[in-house]
Amino acid sequence: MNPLALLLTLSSVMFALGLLAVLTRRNAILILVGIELMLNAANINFIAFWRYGPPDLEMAGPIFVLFSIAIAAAEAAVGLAIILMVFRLRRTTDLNQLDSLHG
Amino acid sequence: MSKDNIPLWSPEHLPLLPQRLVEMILANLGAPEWLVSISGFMVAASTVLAVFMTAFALLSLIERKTLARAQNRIGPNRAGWFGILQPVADGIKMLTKEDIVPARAVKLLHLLAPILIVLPAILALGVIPYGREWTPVPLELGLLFFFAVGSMTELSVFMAGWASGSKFPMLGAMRAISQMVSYELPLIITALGVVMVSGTLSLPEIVQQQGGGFWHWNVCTPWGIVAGLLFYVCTIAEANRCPFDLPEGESEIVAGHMTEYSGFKYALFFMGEYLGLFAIAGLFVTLFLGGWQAPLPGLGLVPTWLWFFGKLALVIFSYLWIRATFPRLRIDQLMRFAWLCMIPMALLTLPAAAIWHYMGRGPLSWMVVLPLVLVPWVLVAVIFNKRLAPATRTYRFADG
Amino acid sequence: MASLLILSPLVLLAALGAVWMARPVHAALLLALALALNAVLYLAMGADFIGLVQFAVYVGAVAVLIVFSLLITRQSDETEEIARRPKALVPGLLCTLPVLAVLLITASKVPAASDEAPALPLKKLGEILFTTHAPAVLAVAVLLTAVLIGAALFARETKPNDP
Amino acid sequence: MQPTSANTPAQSPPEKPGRWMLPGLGLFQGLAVTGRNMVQSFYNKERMTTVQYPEERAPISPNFRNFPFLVYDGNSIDNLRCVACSICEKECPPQCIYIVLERDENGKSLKRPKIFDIDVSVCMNCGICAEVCPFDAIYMDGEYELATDDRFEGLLFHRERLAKSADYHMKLRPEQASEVIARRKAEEEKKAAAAAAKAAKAKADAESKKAAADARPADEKGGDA
Repeated sequence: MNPLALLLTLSSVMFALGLLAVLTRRNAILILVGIELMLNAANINFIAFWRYGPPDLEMAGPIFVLFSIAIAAAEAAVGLAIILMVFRLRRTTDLNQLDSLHG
Repeated sequence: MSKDNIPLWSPEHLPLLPQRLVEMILANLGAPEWLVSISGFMVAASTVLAVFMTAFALLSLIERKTLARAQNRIGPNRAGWFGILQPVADGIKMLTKEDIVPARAVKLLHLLAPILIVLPAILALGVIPYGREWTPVPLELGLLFFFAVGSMTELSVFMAGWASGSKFPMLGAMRAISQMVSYELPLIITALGVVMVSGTLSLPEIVQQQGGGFWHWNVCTPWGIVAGLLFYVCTIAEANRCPFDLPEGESEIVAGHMTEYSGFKYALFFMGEYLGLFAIAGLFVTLFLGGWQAPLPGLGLVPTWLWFFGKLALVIFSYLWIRATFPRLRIDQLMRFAWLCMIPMALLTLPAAAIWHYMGRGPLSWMVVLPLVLVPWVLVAVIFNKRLAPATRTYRFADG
Repeated sequence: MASLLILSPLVLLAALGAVWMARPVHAALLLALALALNAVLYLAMGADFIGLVQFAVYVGAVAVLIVFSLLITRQSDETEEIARRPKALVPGLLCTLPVLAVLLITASKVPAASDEAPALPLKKLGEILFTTHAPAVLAVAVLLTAVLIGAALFARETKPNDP
Repeated sequence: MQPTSANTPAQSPPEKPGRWMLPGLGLFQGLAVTGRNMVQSFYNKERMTTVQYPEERAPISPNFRNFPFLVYDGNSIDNLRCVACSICEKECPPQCIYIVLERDENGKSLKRPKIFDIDVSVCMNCGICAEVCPFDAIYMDGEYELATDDRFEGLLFHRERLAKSADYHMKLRPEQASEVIARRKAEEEKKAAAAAAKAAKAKADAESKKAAADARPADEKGGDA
């Protein structure tokens, strides 16, 4: 079993787990956990193709992963700030109860 | 670095002696190659651990004696000759104390937290260059490894606080984390200045570039004075030392996140704190005080690791001195000082270092960079001193 | 190759734990473990700079941030059985399984891996980053400062008198 | 060496807050103070406030009082000054003194306490017994090393344990003891004088009575002869 295939299965299962978390969790913060997992799965793919894929001198994979890590950190920060504001207004982070727009 | 032509007994290679002895013995016994290298590495790691465990024991005694001397008293002198066995006594006390785990505690995390506090400190100690020949792990990304591992302590502090179940540790943990996070920022920014000037992340390389006399050290540069001072203050905050020792402020919240620990786990916390102190002070010496470089060029005879440990002793003595003098900061003063005063100054050192570097590092660059750095420093100090310093209170009855 | 075989099940276990755990703080801590093992995976693959950055940023900052917000919103103690209730699980699985199937099929058709390990020279990485990708780095810098100030403003306790 | 606070150098009075000082200098002044302490603690002897307890003992202050003790004159425990009048037993606020008067076989009081117990775990060292004792028999002790390992019997001091000689009292509290001695001597003389006067008066009565007696038989002899 070549390592590239192994890594791709790993990242796809991780992506699926992240998606499952996002879909089934009620607590907003744990949805962020799911998003982090999905982002990490994508990063694994980049590094797997950089390491085992066709050689490229431009190091596109690692550079892309650097940007993705920075943006994931920024996204987590803003997401949590928004969740804190929502919690301060509605006293809950349970997404099912945040349904004032349902009309 | 071929091992055969280096004399075995030269003082410079003294710390490497056990490692090379074991490798030589195993090689003679015909052990496989990977076993020799692994055992050599294990022995190298254990020498570092042995050195810093004895340093930890000694420091706990020296700290109490220096604090005592600063308060006109003598300090522990009962256990052994001049109190030299006091660490042994403390160790026995810690080991024999009952290890109570609160009922509401999450057992696994409660056990894991002290381990995860000592682990990063020891990992960080492995990366610092102690002598010209003695760098336990000469990583090419030494500094990044140091900060990556160092930032793990926040998670273990949280685990310690949350797993103890009760509110005090949780509050202590939150205060400790917010302090460590907000002081890690200026720490990394000032270290970035050094990386920018020396152009590499590997610590032995940074020390190599500070060779020659002490005027080559990073601290003797216009931006280096400011960056060094900021880094020094951040090391005090990062190691939770005196003016910033809010997390385990005895008078406020019992013992912060360490409240529900007793016996050996409590000793592990202190070992983690002290080893972390050695690691971060070692990094300060490496980045700004020229690591194992001799202060004057002519001192070739003295083994280089003596210079490193001499400087480390001086820096740690200054921590003790500061602990004997300054009161503890409140959480809001601490936060305001970090965000409104330290981070702007730390950000300022980066352009200063760049200008200094690209103006040829000569006296001209000194004249340009020094005012660029000192003027905002005094401005920030004067402006913030008004809002930072507590207002002078007027007492109605007590004579103020 | 051997290290990958050891590490990948561990990463998956930690990720599964992060998804499945009832208590939110356990899930967050297991996420931190999954991210740390992920960093070790990068180191095992030779991308040491990326591994250390991942460790510093994710385990050092993001995991602490998530756990901190769990504390602040006082969700850390309520157990949340949602992950186990079939009413939520079935639609979730219905969506994820086809995605998983597609990914696994493509993963199996991938060509043989080339075995020579490319290096990650730090200086070259720095040059590339700040020459060809300079605009992208500046954009990310602006984004991060905006996020720093924005998040601080969002989370600030709005005193009753000012907006 | 009296460990009062006089030997630490008098702190300079804090300057008026108005005087502007470059921020940050205050830090170094603080460091200078502790630095001076650190350096001088090695050679400046009267700075050091530490008393190595078991070897050296800090002298107790004059009116330090701990649990009471009974005074006896001379050197044997029998001539205790205490006459078991148990005024102190009645006056003691926590009632921790227990006295039993010694009586001889036919019930006559011997003006000596057979049992004199003080429960030290109850006594609060208030010194009221020493104040109310009319016979200067009980005073407050200065001994503080009274640790025992048994909580009940060990803390119930009996007569033998409480009794201490008058010169111990003189050594413990010289001026109070000398005052007591002087007062007792004065009373002795007054009593002796009174006794002498009484004796003289008694003798005088005796003679007058005898004289009267001699005179009376003379009348009877005169009458029936």
